[in-house]
Amino acid sequence: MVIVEFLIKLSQGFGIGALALATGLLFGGIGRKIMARIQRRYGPPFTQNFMDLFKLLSKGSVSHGWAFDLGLVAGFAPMLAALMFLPIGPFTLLPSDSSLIMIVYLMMMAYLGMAMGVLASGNPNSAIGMSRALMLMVGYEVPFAAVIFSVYLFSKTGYLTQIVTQQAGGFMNWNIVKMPLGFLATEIALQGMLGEKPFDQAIAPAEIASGPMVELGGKYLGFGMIQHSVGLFLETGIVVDLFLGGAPNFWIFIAKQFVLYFIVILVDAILPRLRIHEATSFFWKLPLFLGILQAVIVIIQGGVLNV
Amino acid sequence: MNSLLALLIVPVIGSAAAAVLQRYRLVERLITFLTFSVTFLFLFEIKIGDILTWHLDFLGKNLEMGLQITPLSIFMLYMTIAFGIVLTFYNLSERSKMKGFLLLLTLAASNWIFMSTDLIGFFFAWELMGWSSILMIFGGKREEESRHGALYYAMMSIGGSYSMLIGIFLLSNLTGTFSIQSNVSYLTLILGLHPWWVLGIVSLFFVAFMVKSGIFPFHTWVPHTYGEAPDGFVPYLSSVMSKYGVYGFLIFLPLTSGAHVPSVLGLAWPNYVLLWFGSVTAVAGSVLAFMQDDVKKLFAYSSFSNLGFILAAIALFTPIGLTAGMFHAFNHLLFNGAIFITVIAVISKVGTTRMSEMGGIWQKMPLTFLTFFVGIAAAAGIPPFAGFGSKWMIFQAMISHGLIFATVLLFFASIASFLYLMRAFHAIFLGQLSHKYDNVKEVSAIGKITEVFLLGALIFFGILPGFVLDPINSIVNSFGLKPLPTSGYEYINGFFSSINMVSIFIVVIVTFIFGFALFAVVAKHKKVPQEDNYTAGQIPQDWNLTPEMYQFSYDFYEPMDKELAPFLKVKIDGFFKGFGESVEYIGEAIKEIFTGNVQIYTYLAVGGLVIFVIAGWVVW
Amino acid sequence: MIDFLQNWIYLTGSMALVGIGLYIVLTNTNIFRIIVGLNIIDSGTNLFIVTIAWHPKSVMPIYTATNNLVVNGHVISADPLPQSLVLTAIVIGLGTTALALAIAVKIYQKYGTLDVRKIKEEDR
Amino acid sequence: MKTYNLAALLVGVPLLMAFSIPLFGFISKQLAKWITVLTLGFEFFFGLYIFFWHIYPFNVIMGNWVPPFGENLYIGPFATVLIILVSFVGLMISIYNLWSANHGDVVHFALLFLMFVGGSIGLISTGDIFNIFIFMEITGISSFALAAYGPERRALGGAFKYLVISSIGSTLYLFGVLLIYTQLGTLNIAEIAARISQTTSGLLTFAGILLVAGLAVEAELFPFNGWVPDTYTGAVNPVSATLSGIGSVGGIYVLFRILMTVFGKDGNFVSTYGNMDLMALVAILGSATVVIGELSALVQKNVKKMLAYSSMAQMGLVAIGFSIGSKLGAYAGVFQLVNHSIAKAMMFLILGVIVSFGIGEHIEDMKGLWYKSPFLTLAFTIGALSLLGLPLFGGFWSKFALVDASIQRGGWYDFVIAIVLFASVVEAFYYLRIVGYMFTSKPTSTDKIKVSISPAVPIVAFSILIVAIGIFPQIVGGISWNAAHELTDKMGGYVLNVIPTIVGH
Amino acid sequence: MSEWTEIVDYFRGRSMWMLHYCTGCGAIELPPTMTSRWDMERFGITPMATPRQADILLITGYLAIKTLKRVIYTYEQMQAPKWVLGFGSCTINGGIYWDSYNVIERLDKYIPVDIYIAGCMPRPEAILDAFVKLKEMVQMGEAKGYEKYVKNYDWYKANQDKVLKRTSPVLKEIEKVTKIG
Repeated sequence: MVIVEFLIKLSQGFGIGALALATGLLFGGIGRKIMARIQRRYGPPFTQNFMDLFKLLSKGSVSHGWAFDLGLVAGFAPMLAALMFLPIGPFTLLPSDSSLIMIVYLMMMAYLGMAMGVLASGNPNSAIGMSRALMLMVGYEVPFAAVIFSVYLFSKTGYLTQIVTQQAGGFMNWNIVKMPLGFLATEIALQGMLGEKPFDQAIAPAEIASGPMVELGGKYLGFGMIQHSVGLFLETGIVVDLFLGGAPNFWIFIAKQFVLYFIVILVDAILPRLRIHEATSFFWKLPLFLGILQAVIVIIQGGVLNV
Repeated sequence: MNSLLALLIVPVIGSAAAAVLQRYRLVERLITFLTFSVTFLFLFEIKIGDILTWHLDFLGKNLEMGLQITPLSIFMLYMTIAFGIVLTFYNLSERSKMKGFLLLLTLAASNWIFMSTDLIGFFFAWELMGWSSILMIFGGKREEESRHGALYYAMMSIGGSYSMLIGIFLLSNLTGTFSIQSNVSYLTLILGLHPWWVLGIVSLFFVAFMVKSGIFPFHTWVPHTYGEAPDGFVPYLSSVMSKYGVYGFLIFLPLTSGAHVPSVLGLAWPNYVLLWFGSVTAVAGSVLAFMQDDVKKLFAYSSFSNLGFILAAIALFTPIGLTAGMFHAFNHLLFNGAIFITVIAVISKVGTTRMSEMGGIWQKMPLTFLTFFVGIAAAAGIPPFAGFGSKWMIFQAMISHGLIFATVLLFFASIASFLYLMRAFHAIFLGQLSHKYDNVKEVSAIGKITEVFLLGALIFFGILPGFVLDPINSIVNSFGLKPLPTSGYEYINGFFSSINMVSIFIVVIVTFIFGFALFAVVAKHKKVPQEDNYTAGQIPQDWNLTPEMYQFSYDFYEPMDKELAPFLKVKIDGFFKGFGESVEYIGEAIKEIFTGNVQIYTYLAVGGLVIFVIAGWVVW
Repeated sequence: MIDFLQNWIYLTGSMALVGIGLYIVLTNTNIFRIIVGLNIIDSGTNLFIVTIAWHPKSVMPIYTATNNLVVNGHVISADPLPQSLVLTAIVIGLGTTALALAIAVKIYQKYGTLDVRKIKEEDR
Repeated sequence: MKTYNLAALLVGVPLLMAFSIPLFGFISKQLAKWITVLTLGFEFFFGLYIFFWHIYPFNVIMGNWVPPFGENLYIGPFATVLIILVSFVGLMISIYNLWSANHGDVVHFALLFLMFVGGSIGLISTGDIFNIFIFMEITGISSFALAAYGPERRALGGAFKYLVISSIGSTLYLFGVLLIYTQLGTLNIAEIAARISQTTSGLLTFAGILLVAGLAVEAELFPFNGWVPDTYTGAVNPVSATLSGIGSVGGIYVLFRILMTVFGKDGNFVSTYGNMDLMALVAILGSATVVIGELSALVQKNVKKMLAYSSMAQMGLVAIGFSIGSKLGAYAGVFQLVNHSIAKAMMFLILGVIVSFGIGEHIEDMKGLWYKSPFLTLAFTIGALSLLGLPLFGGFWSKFALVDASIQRGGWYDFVIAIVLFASVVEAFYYLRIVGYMFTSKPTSTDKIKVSISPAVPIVAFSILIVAIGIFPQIVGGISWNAAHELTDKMGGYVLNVIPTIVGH
Repeated sequence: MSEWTEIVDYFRGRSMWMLHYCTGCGAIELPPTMTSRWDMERFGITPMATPRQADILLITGYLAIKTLKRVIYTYEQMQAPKWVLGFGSCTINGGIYWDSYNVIERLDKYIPVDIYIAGCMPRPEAILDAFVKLKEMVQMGEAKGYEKYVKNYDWYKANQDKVLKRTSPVLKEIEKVTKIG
C-alpha cells in the first residue's frame, strides 16, 4: 500500500516537475519575446527556450571531474525537491511539510550545489560570478526574510498551504491587500532572486564571460537552464502563494505567476546593471525598510503571539 | 567505585599516565583515546538523579560539595565525551603537537563543570579547564602567534573567571552557602525586590560565560586562539569548550522565567538584552568570517557566530527556544566537529592555513571533500542534514515572540554564513589544484573511518532528529517548562509548523536519483584536464600560467568591504589591545621607580615614612 | 615610667644625630660616606636608648642601704634594661658596619667605583 | 600556660650548629653541607612533631623567669605553621645546595645559611619585641652576606642596597620598640598587648607607624622595598629562594604579630588605635605593592627579575589578606604566605638549575625548555599556576579565600580586591608568557638537561606539596584557621596563653 | 534512428548559439545584425560568451598567425556539434592582407569552415543569409565540418604547424612576458 502511494506520489511529482519546467521555459520564452518587443525587435519564438534546452541536452560537453557533475545535479535536484512542497493552485504534493523556511533553505541547497559544480571547474570567472551571486543573495534574502517573518506573524502559521487557505474568499483577503509594503519588498527581492537587471551582476556575459556558467556547455548548461526555469516557477509560485492568495486551479496560478514575472521583465528591460556592492546595499535600504515596516505593522496590528 | 567520581578520577589518572608517557607519542595518544572511551563507558552507569556529596574543610567551615546528574548535565556529558572519542580517535593518526594529558585534564574539568552542584567545585573545574586549555594552545604550529593567541585567551578567560569569582562570593556571603541550587533560588526570591542587584551579580557570572563562548563583545580572542591552537585541539576547542558557556547560561536563565520584571514583547528584559547580545554575536561572527583568509580563523568566527544563535535561542527561555538552542548546540558540535576535523586534515596535508594558497584539493581527498561538503551544508542549515532543524526552530522561536529585528539579523547571519562557508569550500577544495599539492594523499584509514562516521552522524541526526530532541525535551521538562509535543523520531515540531525530515530526505533522494538518471541519459560528456579551461583564447602553456595564478580566492568578497567598512571600523579587538598596551606603558613608567640607585630607594622609604607620619598626625 | 622627655637636650642630640646620618645617607653618593651616615644613625639610636633610661634626678638602679629606688611611691632609679639593650644595639651596629665595609671594598674591586649611582646593571 | 622547654632547641640547635660549622668545615666541605641538611631536617621533624602531636600552643621559659619578667618563646599555631614552612623550605634549599654550592667559600655559605634559617625560626618563635630586633639583625646580617655571594658583581650591589635599606628599616623598628617601651615599660609582647589599650598616648601611634615602616622593609611592602629587585636578581638562585621563601615569611610574621596581636583590639576586627588605622595603612601599602610589583614585572624581560617583582607583589597580596583583619582574612593571608613561599622558592631553584646549564635568565632563553627538560618545565608551570591561583594547585584556595575575605569585609575592600584581581590578570599574563616560551618554541640547541638527584629532590617535593595542597587544602587549612584564630583573638589566642594571670584592658 | 537524428538536427538548427571571434573590422557589422533592425535572435541565434556554450564560431576578419593560434584553441574548446563561419574576404583569401607575411590567406586550411560569407564588408543581410543557410544545412545534416576536422586531423595539424611554428620565437621569451604580469 505504501509502495503504491509512493509510486502515485512519484508520478505526481514527476508531473509537477515537468509542468514547472515547461512553465518556466515558456515564461522564459515569453520573457524573451516581450523583451524583444520592448526593444522593437521581432524576437525569437515563444518556444525558443524549449529548443535551446533540447539542443543543449543533445550537445556534447566537457566535465572537470565528478565534483563538477555532482554539483550540477545537486544544483538541480533540490530545486525540484523544493517544488514538491509548493502549493500549486489547489494541489500540493506534500502538504504536511510545506514549511516556508524549509523551502527557502532547500532552494539555497540548490545554489550550494550549483556553486560547487561551477567552482569545481576552476575558472576564475565562475568564482567571481559565484562570489557576486552570493553577495547578491545576502542582499535580497534579508528583506525577503523580513517579509516571510511578517507573513508568519500575520498568518500565525508556517505552512504555505495554510497561508493560502487563509487568503481564500476573494481579492480583499489576499495578503497583497493586507500587507502591501511586504509585497513591494518581495517584488524587489524577486527581481534579485531571478537575477534580472539591475541585479544580473553574477552572469554579466560581456564582463566576466557569463560568470558561473563559463565552463558549462551542453547538458551542464541544460541542467543550469532547468534549474533556472524551475527556480523561476518556484519563486514566483511562492510569491503567489504568499500574497496573491494561491489559485483555485492551475491556470489561474500560472497567470498570477506570469503577472509577477511580467513586472520583473519590464523592470529588467528598462534598467541597467548596478555594481554588485550597490545592488547589495540597495537591498539593505529600501526593501529591507519596507519589509521591517511591514513586520512592525503586523506586530502592532496583531499583538504579540501568546506562547 | 562510584561512577560519578569515576568520571572525574578516570581522566585524571589517564592524564597522569599520559603525562608520564608523553615521550612515546603513539602510546600517549592511545591512552588519551582509551581514557575517553572508558569515561564514556562509565556514562552508562549513571542515571538522572544520581548524587554524590562530600565535605571539604576549608575557609574554617565544613563546606558541602557535590556532584549531581540532571537531564541537562547528562546530555552535555554524552555530547562532549562522545565527541572527544571521535576526536581522539582521529588524532591517533595525526601528528599534531597536542598534549594528551592536558586534554584529559580538560575532560575531567568539563565533567565536573557539568555535574557540580556547588559553586566551589564549579569554579575549580572552570579554572582547571581554563588553564589546561591555555597550556594546550601554546603548542600551536606558529610559535609567536600561538603564544599570542593563548595569552589573549588567557587574559580574557582569567578576567572572566575573576568576575565570576566576585559574583560567587557576593552571592555566597548573602546566602551562606555555595550550593548552586539554593543560590539560584535565593536570587529568584529577591529578584522582584532588588532587580538591579540580582542582575548585577548574574552579569558578573555571565561575563565569564560570554568570554568562554565568545559572545560579543568578548569574542575577540576567538579567532586569535582558534587560529593558532594545535590542529588536533581546535575541534575540541570550538565544538566542546564553547558549550561550557551555554551550560553556564542555562544555570541562571531560569531566574527571570517566573519573575515580575518589565518585559519587552513578552520577554523579560534581561533576556531581551541577552538575546541581542546573541544576535549581534551571530552577525558579527558571520560578517567577520567572510573577510578572513586564514581557514582556522574563518571557522573560529563561524563558531562564535553559531554560539550567538544558541544564546539568542536559549535567552528566550520558552520551550521552543530552549529546545532550539540545545538542539543547535548539539548540531553545532556535530557539524563544527566535522568541518574542523576535515579542515585540519587538509591543513596537515598541505601545510598552510591560508586559504588563498590552497585549492582543488577535492581531487586528492574526495572523502574529506564530501564530509566537508555535508558539514557546511549542515552549518548553512540545509535540509536534510543536521543543522537545519535547529536553525529552523530558532527562527520560529524568535518570530513567535515578534522579535522581528533580531530575527532578521539572525537570518542575515545565516545567509552570511552561507557566504563564508562557500568561500572556504571554494578556496580549500574547489578551484585550481596547485602543482605543489600533486603528492597530497587522502587521509589515513583512521581518518577515513572518522570522516565516514561524522558524515553518517550528520545525515542520521538530520533525518532522525528525535534521538536528540527526546533528551532535550526532558531537559526542557526539568526546567519546569512544557516540552514540545513529540510525534516520532523523524519529526521536528516547531511553533508554526512541523516537519517530517524523513519525507524530505526521501524527496531529496528521489530528486537526486532522477537528476543522476537524467544526467546519464542525455548526451555524453568527456573528461578534460584542469588546464583545459576557458582562458579567453590564451594557451596556458605559452604563458606559464600556473594553477595558482588561475585561482581566484583571495579577497573573495572584496566588494562587500565597501558596504561593511563603517561597521568594521568598530574595533573591539583594538580596544582590548589598546588597553593591554596602555597597561604595559604604565608598567614601563612604574618600573622606573626601581632605578637601581640605593639613594632613591632610601628617599622612597624616608619619604613614605614622612608621609605616614604626617598622615598619622593629621588623622590623629 | 620615667618621663624621658625631660632629657630634652640628649633627646635633641640623638634626634640630631639621626637626622645628620640620614642627611649624609641621602645626599652623599660615596659608599663610604653612606656607611658613615648609617653609623651616625646608629649612634643616634644608641644615644636615644640611653636617654630613655635616665633623667637628671634618677639614681643608679642598684639596691643598697643608702640608695632608695622608690620615693613616695615613685620609682626614681634609672632603668637598667636599656643599658643592656644598648650594648646589643652597639654590637649589632658594629657587625653591620663591618659587613658593609667589606662589601664596599668588594664593590670597589668589582665595579671600580664607589659612586652608588653607578652600582647597577644595565638590564633593569 | 603550657610550657615545653625542650622546644628551645628549635632556636638553639641551628645557631649552635651554624657557629660550629667552621669546625666541621676543617674536616670536609661536604660535611659542612650535610650538617645544614641534618640540622634543618631536625628542625623540620621537630616542627612536624609539634604539629601532629598538637602540643602547641606552649611557651618556652628561659631560666624559670616567668613572662613577662623573663624572655620567652611562644609557639602557637601561627608560629608552628611558619616554623614547619621555614624549616621545610630551608631543608629543601639545603638539599639543593649539596649540588649547587660547589665552589667558593662553601663552608661559610653553609654557616650563613644555617644562621639565617635559625634566625628566622627565632624571629618567629620569640615572645619579646626586642628579641625580634635581634633576630631580625641576625637574619639581616647573614642575608646581606649570603646575598653578596656569587661570582657576579651584581650580587655585591644587591647586597649593599639591601644592607642600607635594611639598616634604616631596623633603626626605625628599634625606635618604635623603644617608644613602646617608654610608654609601657615592658618588652614582652603579651604584656604590651594586654596593656596597650590602657593608654592612649599619641606616641604609641607614632611608634606603630615606625614599626610598620621598619618591618615593611623585610615584608617587601612599597615604598620600603626598593632593594627587592636588585638583591633578588643579584644573589645566586638558592639565596634568592631563601630570601623569598624564608626571609619575607619572617618579615610578614613580625609585621602582623605586632599589628594584630600588639596593636589589635580584642575581637574580630582589630587594629584601630587612636584614630589611625594601621591595618588600613598596610592595606594601602599592600595594594600599592601588588600593583607596582605586577606592573613592573610585566615589562621585564629577565625572568629572575620578574620573579623578584612577583615576590614583592605576592607579599603585597599576603599583606592585604592579613590587613582585612577578620579571621577569614588572616586565614587567607597565612594560606597565601605558605603557597607563595613554597612556589617561589621552587621557581628560584628551577631557575638555578636552568642557569647552571648555561642557559640565560632572559625570557628568550626559556624558549623550548619543554623539549630540553619536560620535568623542569612542568615544575615551573606548577609553581607559576599556583602563584596565579589556578586550581589543582595550592594557590587556588588561598586566592579563593582572599577574595572571599575581602568581599565579606566589604566597604572599600571591594575596591582593593578589584585592584588585586586586575593585578592578578597582569600577573597571569607574564607568568603564562614565560610558560608559553617554555612550551612553544623549538630550542636553538636541543641538548637535553639531565637534572641530577640533589636538585630534583626539592623540586619534586615542592611540586608534590603544591599539588597536594591543591587537592587537599585541609593540609594547610586546619592549622591556618587556628593561626587566624590566634591572630584575631588576641587575648584568648595569645596573651592568656603566655601570661594566664594577666588582667587585660 | 534516423528520425531521431532528424529531430535533433531540426532543433539544433533552430537554436544556434554563436561565439563571435571579432578580429579586424568585421565586428562593426554585428551590432546591427543583433539589434532591432535585423534581429538575428528571431532565428534562435544569440551571442554567447564562452566557447563551451557556443555552437557557431564566427570569425569576422583577417587572422594573423598569432590570432590563428587562439582561434584554433578556441575552436578545439568548443564541443561538437560545432560550425565555423568565415566572414569577409579576409578569411577566404586574405583580402587586402593577401600579401602580408603574417596573415593567413585561407581559413579552411586550418579549421573546417562550413560557410564563407564573401564581401568586404558583408552586409547584415549577408550574415543573416549565411545563418539561414547554415540552419538549413544543419537541419539537412550536411554541416559536418567538425567531423571532417576529426577525420582529417593530421592534415589540419600539419597545416597549422607549418605556420604556427613561426610564432614560437616570439612566445619563447616567456620570462619577459610573465614578469610584466
